[in-house]
Amino acid sequence: MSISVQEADFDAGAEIAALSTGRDDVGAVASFVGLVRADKATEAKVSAGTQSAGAGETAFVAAMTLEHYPGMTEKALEAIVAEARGRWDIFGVRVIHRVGRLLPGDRIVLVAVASSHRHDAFAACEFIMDYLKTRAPFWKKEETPDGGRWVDARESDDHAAGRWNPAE
Amino acid sequence: MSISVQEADFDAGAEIAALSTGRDDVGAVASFVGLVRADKATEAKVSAGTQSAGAGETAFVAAMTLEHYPGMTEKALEAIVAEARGRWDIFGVRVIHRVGRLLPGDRIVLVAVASSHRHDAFAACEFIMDYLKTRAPFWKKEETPDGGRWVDARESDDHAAGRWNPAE
Amino acid sequence: MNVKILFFAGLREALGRGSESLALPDGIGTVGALRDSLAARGEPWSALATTKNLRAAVNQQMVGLDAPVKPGDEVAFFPPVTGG
Amino acid sequence: MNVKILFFAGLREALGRGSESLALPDGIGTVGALRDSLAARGEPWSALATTKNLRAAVNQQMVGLDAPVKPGDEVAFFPPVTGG
Repeated sequence: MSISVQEADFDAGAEIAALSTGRDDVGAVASFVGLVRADKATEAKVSAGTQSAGAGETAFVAAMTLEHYPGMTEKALEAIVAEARGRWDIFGVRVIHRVGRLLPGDRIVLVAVASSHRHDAFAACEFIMDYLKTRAPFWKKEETPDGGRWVDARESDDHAAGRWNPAE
Repeated sequence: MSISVQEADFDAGAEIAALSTGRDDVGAVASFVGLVRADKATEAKVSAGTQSAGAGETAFVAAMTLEHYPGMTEKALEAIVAEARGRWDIFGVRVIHRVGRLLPGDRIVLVAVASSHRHDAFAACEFIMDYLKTRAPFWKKEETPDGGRWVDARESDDHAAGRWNPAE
Repeated sequence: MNVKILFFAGLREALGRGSESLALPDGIGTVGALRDSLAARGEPWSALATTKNLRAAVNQQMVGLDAPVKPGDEVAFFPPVTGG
Repeated sequence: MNVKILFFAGLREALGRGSESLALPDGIGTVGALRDSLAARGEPWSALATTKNLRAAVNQQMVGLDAPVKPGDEVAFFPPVTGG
């Protein structure tokens, strides 16, 4: 099974190893692990020059809950992987996305791609992440000392996904 | 220790996990594992349209020996990692490159990069691999049914490294 | 056949419900028209009109607001996605 | 002080040795000139002239053939690298 949406944590090393086990044509496995950051809610302030610090800073992320659209999520991820397979010469692909409540430092997502060559593996892995960020129905709600807060989609993610289709 | 040149195998999952353990500011870990392919020696023929097959095909890679330049290898890898740190906003970096005799399916190299954001992690990881391929003193010798054969450097690797310096 | 409508994330919370089932009103043939007819119910349904960059899916495929809707479809409304 | 010269990979095999130590000959001040003086010894040393895209390092830094060499340096000659 190449796609999983689950509450449980995953073992990135075992998943990466599984993509080349028993075959001798895999020369490259590129992978990505996304994790919960404690400082995400402070991002806007930090980038505006106000470093998070001190007792007055309340934008600390204590936890995060991931909601998804059961049924559509899997279909969307499958479509993204199929699109990657059409664009690059890749073998196995593994996508795991966790849902439910996660704490800072917890793993959220794994994308791992095996290929003969590193360029295809890297490109497909980054493509899948960019598309997942903009096309797979997951939503993050952060718990901060100020209360719950749905994460806003970032324009930079739209740009990241858009660069794979320069003609669009 | 961020750089290792060693005969022993490595545990990619443990290395990836170590880059975010005990901290809550790592949002992204991009990584790459390179492996020994059995079909490498056939590449030129395959790309010329002659698929490897049958009893007459002798370009099968039975094993590979990796030679390096002790002392310089570590310095070269450290310089590459330092260059990546100057270009992207990254935290931990882990590079492991194996030397000695390896068999098809064996892991050769691991590059893993932690960052707040996935773009920096992906870019730095791919940059380090591209530079490692052209600037770190390792040499591969393949064992094939025809005898030993030093692997030729590929022009595509020079191009891959060159794209990080469009002005050059 | 009714249309099944799903809401997610902040929109689900604003509406106080995750789903709704209704007979497709006469003259409503697109996702956008369905959205407008729901939003016209007043509070809290106006969140369907005010959610920034509202996204929609029909039968679990992301679509634009001009996509057709017919009886029996599963229609979903949600904010831009933020996984990964 | 001698210059220590190292050879790697196919070049090491062609020369039948991994290293050489010699007093820097008079008038030899660059990596390229050192390479030429060694290659001029005849077989098997001409491999230093025939190795395609020969690379060099001085004191474990990759350099061009015009780089200076002085007594006490560690000079290495090798084919283009193929790790990773």
